[in-house]
Amino acid sequence: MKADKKIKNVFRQGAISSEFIANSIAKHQVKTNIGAHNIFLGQVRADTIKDQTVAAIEYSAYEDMANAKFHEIREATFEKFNLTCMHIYHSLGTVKSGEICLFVFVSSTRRKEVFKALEYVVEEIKAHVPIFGKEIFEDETHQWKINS
Amino acid sequence: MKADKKIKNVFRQGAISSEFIANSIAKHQVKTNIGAHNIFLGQVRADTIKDQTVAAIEYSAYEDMANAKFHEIREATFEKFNLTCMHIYHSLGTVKSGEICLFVFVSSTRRKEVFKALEYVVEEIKAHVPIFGKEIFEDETHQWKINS
Amino acid sequence: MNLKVKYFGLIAEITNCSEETIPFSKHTVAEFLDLIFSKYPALKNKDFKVAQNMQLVNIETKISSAEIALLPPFSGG
Amino acid sequence: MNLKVKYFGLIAEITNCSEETIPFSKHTVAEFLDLIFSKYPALKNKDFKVAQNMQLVNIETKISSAEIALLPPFSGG
Repeated sequence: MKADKKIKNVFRQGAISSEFIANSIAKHQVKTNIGAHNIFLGQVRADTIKDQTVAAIEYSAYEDMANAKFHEIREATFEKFNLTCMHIYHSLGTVKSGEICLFVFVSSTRRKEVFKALEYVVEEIKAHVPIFGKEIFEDETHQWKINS
Repeated sequence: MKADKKIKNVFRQGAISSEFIANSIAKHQVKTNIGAHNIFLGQVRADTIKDQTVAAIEYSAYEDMANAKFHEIREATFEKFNLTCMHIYHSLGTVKSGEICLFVFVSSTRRKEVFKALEYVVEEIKAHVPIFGKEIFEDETHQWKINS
Repeated sequence: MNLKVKYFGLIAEITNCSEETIPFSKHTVAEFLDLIFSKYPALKNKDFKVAQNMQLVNIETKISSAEIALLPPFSGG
Repeated sequence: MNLKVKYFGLIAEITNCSEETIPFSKHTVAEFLDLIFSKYPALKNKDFKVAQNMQLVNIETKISSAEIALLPPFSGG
């Protein structure tokens, strides 16, 4: 299967639910050439920083540029790895601690490809996509998250 | 969190449903120290071998030894990688093509650990756990699967 | 030329707006930043990247597009 | 000693049973396999491993446990 050339909207408002993930998995049952799926889920941590605990992250993005970057990452990943399909979803707006903000899903005929491809995609997203996370503490103060 | 010392039963009768996977993901929302989940799903492929297409795989296992091996793999993985938790489920009995037969789920505070851990676990399972897959073709003939 | 300038995250907090139109008569990103720093001195010690027409640029790049964005460190995922 | 012998997958198809009790008066896995091959000649050219008390063993291992299993190539996952 060729990579889809149309730029998709990767963003979802709010947290990504486990039902959404289940539905995405279930849709792949008709693709009977797939032997291996690999899924990455980013979950918001209740980190404690200077006695304050993170209650939620509020995500914003330069949406057009972010979707263009996600598209570039998709294309590059299909070039590098032998995948059957790939799906990426990222939250915008408020995601509470314990909830999921990033869902990356890659599938291939054989397992060797999916491990390398998934790590590549996640690292590319963290490094190159203009998304901004505002960590909201329990006392409603905030700080801007920086990826490590 | 320490690895659980009790030997668990990894086997489920039949295919692993997307609802089961969703439920397992949802249970982790209370673990707010987790930042990254990585999930591997093995799906039965409708491979065509000498004009015959695989309709299902019927799994059997030396169950006691397999569960003991899964336990060893769990322990070794918790030793090697800094994980918060890990879950493994494998099907027994009939799993149709397109359905899921293996579900491995690892979680950690940070993402670097989960990628390495998940690949390690999956490769260990493939190599060392006495599970046997009988590929049932559409004409009801069969052959015994060999992992590559 | 009128530039549509977009601000994000911490940068938007400092500028107190997410988008504005700024007339610009010079050439490079460096000259554009002089203008921005004179308007928002608090941005001088902040870490950010500049994008022109959704592509990252450096300070020597010539400004030729109407859409410029100031992007603080990325923190998706 | 009476051995409880378990067969799996392709091996169980050939022996036509999944478990049986076999009296054994010798010592090593190699000697046990001689007995098995005389009972089931079709196993001779098959690829399998032997487990004793759920641990893989080699042909020199002494048999000291009552539970032996013949395991064809693993194909989980």
